[in-house]
Amino acid sequence: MTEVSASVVLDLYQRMLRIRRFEEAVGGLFKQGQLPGFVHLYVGEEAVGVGVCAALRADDYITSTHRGHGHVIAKGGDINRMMAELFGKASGYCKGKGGSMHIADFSIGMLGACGIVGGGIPVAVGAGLSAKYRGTDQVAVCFFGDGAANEGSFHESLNLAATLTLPVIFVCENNGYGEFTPARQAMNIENIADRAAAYGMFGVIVDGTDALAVYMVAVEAVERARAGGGPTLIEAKTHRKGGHAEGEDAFLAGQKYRLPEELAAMAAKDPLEIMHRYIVEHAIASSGQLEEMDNAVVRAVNSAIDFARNSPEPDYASLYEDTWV
Amino acid sequence: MTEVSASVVLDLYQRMLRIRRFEEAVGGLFKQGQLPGFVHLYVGEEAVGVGVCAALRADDYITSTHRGHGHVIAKGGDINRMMAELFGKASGYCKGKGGSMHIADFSIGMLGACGIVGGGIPVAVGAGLSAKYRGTDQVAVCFFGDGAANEGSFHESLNLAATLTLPVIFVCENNGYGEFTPARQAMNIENIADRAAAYGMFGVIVDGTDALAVYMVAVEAVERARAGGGPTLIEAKTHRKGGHAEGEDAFLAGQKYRLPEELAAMAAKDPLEIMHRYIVEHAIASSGQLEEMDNAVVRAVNSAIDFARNSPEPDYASLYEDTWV
Amino acid sequence: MPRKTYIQAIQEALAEEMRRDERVLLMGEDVRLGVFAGTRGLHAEFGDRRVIDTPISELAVAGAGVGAAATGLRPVVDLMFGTFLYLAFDQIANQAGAMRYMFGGQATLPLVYMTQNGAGSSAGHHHSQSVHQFFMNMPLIKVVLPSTPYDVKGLLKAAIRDDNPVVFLNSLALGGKRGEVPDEEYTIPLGVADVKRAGADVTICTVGATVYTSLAAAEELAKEGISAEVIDLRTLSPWDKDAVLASVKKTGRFVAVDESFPTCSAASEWAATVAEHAFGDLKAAVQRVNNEDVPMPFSPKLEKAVLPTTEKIVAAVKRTFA
Amino acid sequence: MPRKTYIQAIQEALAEEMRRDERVLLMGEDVRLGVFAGTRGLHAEFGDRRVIDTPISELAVAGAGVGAAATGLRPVVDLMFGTFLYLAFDQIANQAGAMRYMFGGQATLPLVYMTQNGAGSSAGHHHSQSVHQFFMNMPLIKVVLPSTPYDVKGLLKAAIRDDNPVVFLNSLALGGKRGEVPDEEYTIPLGVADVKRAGADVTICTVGATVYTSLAAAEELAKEGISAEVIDLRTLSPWDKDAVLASVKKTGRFVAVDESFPTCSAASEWAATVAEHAFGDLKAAVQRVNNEDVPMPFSPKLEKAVLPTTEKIVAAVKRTFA
Ligand SMILES: Cc1ncc(C[n+]2csc(CCOP(=O)(O)OP(=O)(O)O)c2C)c(N)n1
Ligand SMILES: Cc1ncc(C[n+]2csc(CCOP(=O)(O)OP(=O)(O)O)c2C)c(N)n1
Ligand SMILES: [Mg+2]
Ligand SMILES: [Mg+2]
Repeated sequence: MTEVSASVVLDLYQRMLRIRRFEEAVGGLFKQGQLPGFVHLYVGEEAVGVGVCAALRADDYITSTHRGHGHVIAKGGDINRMMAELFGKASGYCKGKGGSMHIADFSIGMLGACGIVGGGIPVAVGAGLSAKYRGTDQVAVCFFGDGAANEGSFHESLNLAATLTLPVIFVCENNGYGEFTPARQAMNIENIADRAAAYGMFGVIVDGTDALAVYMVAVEAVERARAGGGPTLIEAKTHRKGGHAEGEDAFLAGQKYRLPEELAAMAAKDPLEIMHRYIVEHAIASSGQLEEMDNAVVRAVNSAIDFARNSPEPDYASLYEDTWV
Repeated sequence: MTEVSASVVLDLYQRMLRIRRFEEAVGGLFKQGQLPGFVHLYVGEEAVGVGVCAALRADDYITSTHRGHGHVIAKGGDINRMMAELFGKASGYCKGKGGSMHIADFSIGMLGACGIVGGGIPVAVGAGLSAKYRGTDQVAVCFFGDGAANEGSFHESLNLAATLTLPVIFVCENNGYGEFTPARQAMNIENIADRAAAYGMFGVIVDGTDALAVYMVAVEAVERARAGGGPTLIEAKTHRKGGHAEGEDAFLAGQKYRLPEELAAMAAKDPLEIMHRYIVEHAIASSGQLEEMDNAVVRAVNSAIDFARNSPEPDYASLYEDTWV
Repeated sequence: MPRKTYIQAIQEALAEEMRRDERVLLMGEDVRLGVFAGTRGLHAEFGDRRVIDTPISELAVAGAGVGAAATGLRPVVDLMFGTFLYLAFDQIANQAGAMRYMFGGQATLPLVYMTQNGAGSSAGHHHSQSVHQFFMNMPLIKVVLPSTPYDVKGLLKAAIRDDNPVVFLNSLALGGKRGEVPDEEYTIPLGVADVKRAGADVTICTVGATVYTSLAAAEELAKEGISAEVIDLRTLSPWDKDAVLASVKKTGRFVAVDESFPTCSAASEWAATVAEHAFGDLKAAVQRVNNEDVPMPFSPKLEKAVLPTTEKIVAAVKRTFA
Repeated sequence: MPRKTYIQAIQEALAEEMRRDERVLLMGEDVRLGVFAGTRGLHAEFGDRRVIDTPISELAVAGAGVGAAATGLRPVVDLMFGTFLYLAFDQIANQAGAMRYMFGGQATLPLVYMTQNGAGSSAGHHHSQSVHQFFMNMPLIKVVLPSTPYDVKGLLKAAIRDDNPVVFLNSLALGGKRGEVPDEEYTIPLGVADVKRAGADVTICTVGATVYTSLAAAEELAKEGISAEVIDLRTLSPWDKDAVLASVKKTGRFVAVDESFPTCSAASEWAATVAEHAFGDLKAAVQRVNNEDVPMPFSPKLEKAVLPTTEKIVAAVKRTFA
C-alpha cells in the first residue's frame, strides 16, 4: 500500500465520489420520472472502475457494459455530456441517440457502453489487437459482469486475446448477481478468476471494494500488457448497493431475491467509506478536506443536471445524420 | 484393464473395424468422384467414439460433428442407410436431404451430425435436461473437436450443464487440429480437460487411441451422470490419419501444415493395431479370428455400397416433405 | 368478459398449458422472478423443475431447447428481448429451423422461443429492434406477433401445442394493454389473420403494436370519407395471404405497415405478394410504412419520429388515392 | 485483357489493398493456408502480423474486427461460409451496424466481413445458405455480392477503402469462374448496378450466381422473340433503385431472381420497390424467382431443384406476358 502516492489516493477517492454523487443524482432523477429508458447504477462498485482506470493512460481503451456511467467517469469523462445523454439531449455524448446503455467517448478511449451483455468484450480484444498491430504500447480494458462471464463472447474473447498475446485486461465486476440470478446459481465455481487458467492467462482476484487494491492489481496487469506479456483476467469481488435497474422494487412487486445477511455484509463494505477511512488514518487529508471535495463534486453534478436540463432536444434533422460516412 | 470382459473387448474391436473399413471405402469413393459434398473421415479416431458409445445404452443420446460417420457406427447405426445418405439417395438416413454432415438416427438416440462447429453441443445439453426432467436415467454425450472447444457454444453449454447438474458427457476429440490450424496455436493451454475446472465439472484426459482406456473413463462418467452426479468433460487425445477433409491435398496445392515427426508418431499409434495387439496378447481371440471378423466387416461395407448404389435418387415430390408437421 | 392485460394473458396461457401438459417447461434468464413479467408467478406454482432459471447464455439455452424438444419435451424458451436472439441465431436457424428437414423428418420440434419485439421502452438501439423479418425468412419456423390480450393468449396456447418451432414475439409496447379475455379455455389457430376493422376503400395490413396506429389512422381517414380495412396478420409465418388478397380484391388499394427496418422487411414481403398476386385488382401503387431506416435512437422524441405514426399511415393511404 | 478466376481476382484485390494501405489486415480461420482460397498466398507476402489465423470463434473475431476498425485499422475479417455469420450476428448487427449511429457519429468503422454466399458445393444445409437478406435489413451495413472476376476485384477494393462496415459476399458457386481482369488498378463504386445484357421487353433484376442463370434465360427468351434486360445489382445495400426503375420504365415488366429463401428476401424488396415506385410503368404483375421454400437438401438432384433455374426464370418472364 505504501507504494501508492498521496495524490493517487486522493485522485482515486475523488473519482469515486464523482461516480457516487452522479449516480445518486441519476437515481433521484429517475424516480422523479425525468429520465427515459433503463438506468443501471454503479453505486457500490466505484472502486473497480476507478482502481482500474487510474492505472490507465488517456490513450488506453476501455469498453463497458449496460452499467457504464462509472466507467466513463473513471476514465475521465465529462459528466455534463453524460448527464445530457441520459436526458436524451442534443448536447449529450451521443447527441441523444445512445442513452444510458450506449454512452461512448472516443476522445478518451472509451469505446462504448453496451446494452448486450458481453457485447463489449470482443470489441476490447480488437482494440488490443489494434494497439499491438500499430506498435503502440496502449492497452485495452473491458469491464463486464459475473453474468457476462457465462456468455460465449467471454470465452471466445479471452481465448483469442491469449492466443494472440494481446494487451487486453479483462475486468470482471463480480457483484454476485446477473439481474436477479445469483452468480452462485449461474455457475458452479466460486471464483471467476479461475477461468483464466482455461485460456493460459494470468488470473487474479481482488477485493473490489478496495480501490487501492484494485489499483495495484491493475497496475501490474497493465505493465505486463504493455510489455507484451499478454492479457490478464481480474476478478473484482464487489456488490451493487441498489437494484439491478432503477425502479426495480416497483417492478418486482414485492418479490425479493437478496438475503438480509448479504445486504448487511455489503453495507459494511462501502468503497467510499473504506477509502475515506484510509485517507484520514494515513493523514493524507482531513475529514474536512474530503467533505469540501465532496461538496465540490455535488456542485459539479448539480451543474451537470442544469446543463442537461437546459440543453435542447435533438432536432429531427439529426435523425438521418451519423449514418454512412 | 482386467475388469473389461472379453466380449466387450471384441465388441470394441469390431465397432472400430466397421468404422475403419467404412471410412476407407468412403475415402475411395470420394476419390473416384462418386460422392457429392464434403467428406470428413474418422480414421485414426475410432477408439474415441467406440470407447464412449460402448459405455452407453441404446436409449442414451449422442450428438455429433461434421466428422460424424464414426459416431453413428459406434452407436450401432446402420451402414447401409448411412452409405446411401452419403450418396444422396432416398434410402439414406435422411432421405438424401442430410448428407455426410447431417446424418441422424433418432431410433438409436443419435440426434445428428452437424455442419456447424460446436453446433451439437447445446443440443446434447437439452437432451440431458430432458432425460433428467423425465426422470429417466438416460445420459447424453456430445462429441466435438479441439477446435470446437474455442466456440462460445462450448463454454455456455458446459456451464449450463454444470449448473443444472445434467447427465451430459462432453467428449472432446482432440486430434490436434481445427482444419489446418494446430490446437496449440488456437489455444494457450496444453489440455482441454483443464477447462472443466472453469465450470466446476469433472475433467479427465485419456489416450484416445486406446479404446479400452476410453471405455473405462466413459463408464465412470456415465455412471456418475446416471447417478445424478452431473456432467464430465473427457478429453481424448487422438489424431486423424488423413486430411481435414477428403480431397485436401489437391485443394491445398502443395501447402503443408503437419510436421513429419507428428505423422510418424501417429502412425505408431493406430487404435486398431493397439487393440489388435491387446486381443492377441491376452488370447481373447486369434489373429485369424480377427481377420475373419475384418473380412466380414469388409463384406458388410461392400454390400452397403451396393445398397447405396442400387437405391433410387429421392424424387422431386420429397422436396416439400418433412417440412411442417 | 373480464378485462386483462396483455402480460396477464401471457401468464394465463403459460400456466394453463403447463397445467395441461406435463411436458411443457419454461427456461430462460430470470424466468422465476420474471424480468419479462409474462413468466411471473409460474415458479410459485410449478417449482424449480419446470421453471428453470439459466445463466446468461442465449446460444446454449436456445440449443438446449432444441435438444429437449427433440427428445420428448415441449420447452418454452424465454429470450427476453428480440435482439438477444442474435446470439442464438445459429441454433434457431441451423438447428431448430432445419433439423426436421435435414434429417428427413426424424425430428419433431415442439418448441417456442418467446421474446419481446420492437421498440417502446426508450432504451436505445439494443433493446428496441424488431426481429420478425429474420425468422419469417427461415422456411420451417413459425412466427407469431399478437396485438391484443385475447389474441396473445389464444395464440400462445396454440403455439405451445404446435409441433413445430415457433418464434413467439410479444410486442414490447403492448404489455400493459387491456382487453377482454374470457376465463374459458380457447386457442387461436396459427396462420389466420383477423380483420380488426372492416373497410371498403383500402387495405391496411399490419401486425403487433402498429395495429393500433393503423386503427387510429383508419379513424382519421373515416373522417375524410375513406373507409380503411385493417388486417392484423397475428401470425407472420405462415401468413394469411388469402385474407390479404381477398381484401385487396375488394378495396383495390394496399398499404403495409410494419414496425421494423424497411429493407427486406415483412412489409416488403406483403407488398411484393400483393403486387405479384393481386396486380389486376390494384387501383394504385402499393405503399409501405416502416421505421425510418436508421438504428433506434434513444431520445424519446427521435424514437417516436422513427416509428410508424398515424400521420405516416394516413399519408401512405392518401398516396393510393393520388 | 488477361483472364483470371473469381478467386484469383479476390486474391489480387486483397494483395493490392494490403500493399497500398498498411492499416489493412486480414483475420479469420485458416486464412494463411486459405480454406477459402481467396486468402491464399497472402501470408507468404505479408506474414503473421497482417494475416492472422484465429481460433474458431466467429463472435469474438467479428467483434475484434469492430474494435480494430474503431481504433484505426481497416480489418478484413474472413468468416468462410455465410451461415457462420449467424454465430457472429450480434457483433455484426448490434456493434458494427449500430455503433456509429448510436454513438452520435463518434465511431468510424472501415471493416469488411468477407464470406461465401449461397449453394454450390452440395454440402447440405449448413453450407448452402444465402445470407444477404439479413444484412440488407440492417441500416448501416453495406452488402456486396459480385458475379464476375472483374466485378469482385473492383468491388472488393472499393469495399476495403469504404469507411463503413461492409458484408462482402462471394458467390460460392462462382469461385472457378473465369473472366477478363485487367492488370491495371481499378475500383468499382459500391451501389452501382451493371446491365449485363440490355433488353427492351422485360427487366430481370438479380445478383450473384443467378446472373448467369438469368443470362441463360434471356438467351432462351431471345429465341422466342422476347428481349430481356438483365441487371446485376452487384451491391445489395445500398442498391441501385434508379437503375432498376429506369429499366422498368422502359420494359414495363419486372422479374426478381434471387438465390435465397423467398420470404422477406432481396427479391421481395426489389419487387415491392418496383410495385411501389414504378406501378404506372408496369404492364404486368411483378414476378419473383427464389429458392424453393425449404432448407437446402444435400442430394445434388434436389439441390438443383431447389435453386432458381433457367426454366423457372423463363416461366416467370412468360407470366408477365400472359
Ligand atoms: C445478451 C443479453 N442477454 C440478457 C440481457 C438482459 N440483461 C441485462 S443486464 C443483465 C445482467 C447482467 O449481469 P452481469 O453481467 O453480472 O452485470 P451486472 O448487471 O451485475 O453489472 C441481463 C441478463 C442483455 N442485456 N443482453
Ligand atoms: C461455426 C463454424 N465455423 C467454421 C467451420 C469450418 N470448419 C469445419 S470443420 C472445422 C474444424 C473443426 O475443428 P475441430 O473442432 O477440432 O474438429 P476436427 O475437424 O478436428 O474433427 C472448421 C473450422 C464450421 N463448419 N462451422
Ligand atoms: Mg453481476
Ligand atoms: Mg480437431
